[in-house]
Amino acid sequence: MSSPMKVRAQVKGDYADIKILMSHPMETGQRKDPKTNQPYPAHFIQQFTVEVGGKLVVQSETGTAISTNPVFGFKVKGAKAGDKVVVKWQDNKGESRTDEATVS
Amino acid sequence: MDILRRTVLKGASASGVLAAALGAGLLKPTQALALDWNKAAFEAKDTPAAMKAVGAASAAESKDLKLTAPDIAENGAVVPVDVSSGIANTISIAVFVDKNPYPLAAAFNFSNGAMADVAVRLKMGQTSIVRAVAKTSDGKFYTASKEVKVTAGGCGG
Amino acid sequence: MNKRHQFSILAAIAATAAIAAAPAFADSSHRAKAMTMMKADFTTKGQATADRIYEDGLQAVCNRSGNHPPEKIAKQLEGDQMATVKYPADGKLMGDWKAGEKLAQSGRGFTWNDAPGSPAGGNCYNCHQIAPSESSFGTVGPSLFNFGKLRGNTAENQKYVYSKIYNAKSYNLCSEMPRFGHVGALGEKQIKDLVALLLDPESPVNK
Amino acid sequence: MRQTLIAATAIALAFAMQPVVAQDKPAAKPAAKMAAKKMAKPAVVEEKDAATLEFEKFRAKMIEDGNPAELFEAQGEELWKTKRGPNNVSLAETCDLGLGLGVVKGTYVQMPRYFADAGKVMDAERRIVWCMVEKQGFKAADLAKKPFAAETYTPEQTSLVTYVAGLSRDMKFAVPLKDPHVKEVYEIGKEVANHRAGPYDFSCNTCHGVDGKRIRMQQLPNISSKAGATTAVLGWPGYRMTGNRMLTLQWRMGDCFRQQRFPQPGYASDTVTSLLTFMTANANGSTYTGPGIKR
Repeated sequence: MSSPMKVRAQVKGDYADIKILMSHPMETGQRKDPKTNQPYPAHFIQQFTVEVGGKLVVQSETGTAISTNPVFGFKVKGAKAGDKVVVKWQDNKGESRTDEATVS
Repeated sequence: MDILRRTVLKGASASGVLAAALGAGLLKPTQALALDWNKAAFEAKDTPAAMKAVGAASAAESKDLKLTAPDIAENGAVVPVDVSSGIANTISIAVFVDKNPYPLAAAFNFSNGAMADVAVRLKMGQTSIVRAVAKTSDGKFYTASKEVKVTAGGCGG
Repeated sequence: MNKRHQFSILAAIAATAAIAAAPAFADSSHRAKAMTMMKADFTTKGQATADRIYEDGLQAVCNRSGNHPPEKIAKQLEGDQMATVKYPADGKLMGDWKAGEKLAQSGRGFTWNDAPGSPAGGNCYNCHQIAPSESSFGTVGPSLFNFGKLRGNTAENQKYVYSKIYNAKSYNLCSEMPRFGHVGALGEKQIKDLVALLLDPESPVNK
Repeated sequence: MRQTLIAATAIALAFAMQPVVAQDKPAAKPAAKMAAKKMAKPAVVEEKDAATLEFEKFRAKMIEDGNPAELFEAQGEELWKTKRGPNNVSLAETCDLGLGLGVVKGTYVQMPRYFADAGKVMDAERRIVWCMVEKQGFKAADLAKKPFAAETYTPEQTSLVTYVAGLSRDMKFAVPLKDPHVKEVYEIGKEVANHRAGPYDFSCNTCHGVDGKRIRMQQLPNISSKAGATTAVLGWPGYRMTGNRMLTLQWRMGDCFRQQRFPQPGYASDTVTSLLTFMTANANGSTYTGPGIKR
């Protein structure tokens, strides 16, 4: 199964800096296995959302050009220490994952 | 999603509606992701077609849309790109790599205090223009771009 | 193996023995321990056989002199190395610079994950600036940009470049540059192509 | 034979004196050589600096924004604290990393060090593997079978090293060189770095023995200097962008030997430990910045 994400959220002045590390192969479907010459099947995150304090702040759709083990950074105004950050992703195989962190 | 001319949920066109629904506990977490991935945009083979598929066929160059990326990427598999919009009421940002087989890399919608400022890491097969497109709440599109060189590597690290 | 080459190895082995016994080398015990350790720790993988960690005569001399053997000895041994250079039978030293450029780009060859017998690359850009179109070049060796333009495409220079690539140690005993021809990494045609890359007036190196 | 003896004697005698500086001896005229240098040198230096600075700047940014290595740190922490192996014990309760049982913080920057229970100088990864074998009961041969990460596989010891290393972030390297065991291994490591052999006559020092050189665009740290050794050991264990793998210094040493056209060094062997002792001790006093990101 998928490994946990790592979510960091820190108040910096009037906004919270949110960094998200996801554990995912982000396979493009174009790379070939050198042994069989067959392409590795595409396997990549297509969508994710970020909620802070119960409110949706970012929605995203992603393609195969996002690097393996994706890293994203966002800034959210009005978020305060203690707010819960929830990140969810879903990939093209229908797998999904949800992880949480707290704004510090 | 706005920039992808998508609705997050059937019948709920604005992200605020979704947020409200989530806040009210009407949706299970997985449902928030139950939208269609914009296949047409992500499988478009050149940037004009991909931009068209996200509804951004005509976008004006803007200095207030800042795209930060290395002049030379140390590794094309991981190219850090920041996009930050100083254009008022920016609600969405999309990122394209012109020379990738599928140029559209990602699109983001911002709401509830999220600033139009995103950091991503991209795969680039070769030296190419990296392009950002921003959409404002009144439906206008702006663009900024930068060339990133992708070079042959050495042995170490 | 020709006589002179044989001589150089013998000389080096004898020299090695003499040095090992010389008290002037205070760190020889660490060196000896390092050798014993490496012999125990390295194993064959792919074409990289375990015996590769043993020195040949030239390596032994360079290793024991901090790469600075006494000049007189260096000269003599350089002469032995020069004698290993085999020039093409047809006397032509210039090949195809385009093939040379391709070869210069490749850093493959002789590692444990290169297929045994697969052609080795020239490894040139790893260490040298060459054609201006390639901006990703190393600086371990000197820049070779405009090499032919500055030095001239003379018969003498063709011979110099050919022999330098064939066996760099014939000019500088403990040079960092491999002995590409001598160890069989590059064949006659390939070295000719590299000579052309550096000296052909049509090569981008000299534009 | 007479000639052989003369040569040998001459070398032996000369070695007792000051070494003669070997000069490059080009066949071309010196004037032409100087012209060539004038043409090309400034451009080389300038470009190297620009590219290197650019890489460093964006690497620093990537570490700041989020290094995928952190994903492996988290996995390593769980492995460290969980009872595992045939003996069903955790490393947290059984593995002494040199500062006492239960202490992880600050241990990475003080290895390699001498471990009396093993009678060996060991680097961090070797020590962890030793503990997995001796304390948890895993089989050494199993751990050495696939010791380095592939694209879809990360060995447990890799995540463990990454976790241990993360807990020495912002601390200074302090390999205990005063310990005669460590000093001895350091001196041996210095000789390993010097040893030229193989089809290309390469040693570690061919690429890493002087300052300011580059292979392609990659800067080559001089591992004999403090600054160079620091560059060489910083950022390990590292998340390699090529192949998206978490890799350790054990892997790095092996891959250097591969490119040196050497045979394969044993995993967690004395040879690798000696080199790591030499390099890390040369970096003593510099601050370790934690698991890094690599090309």
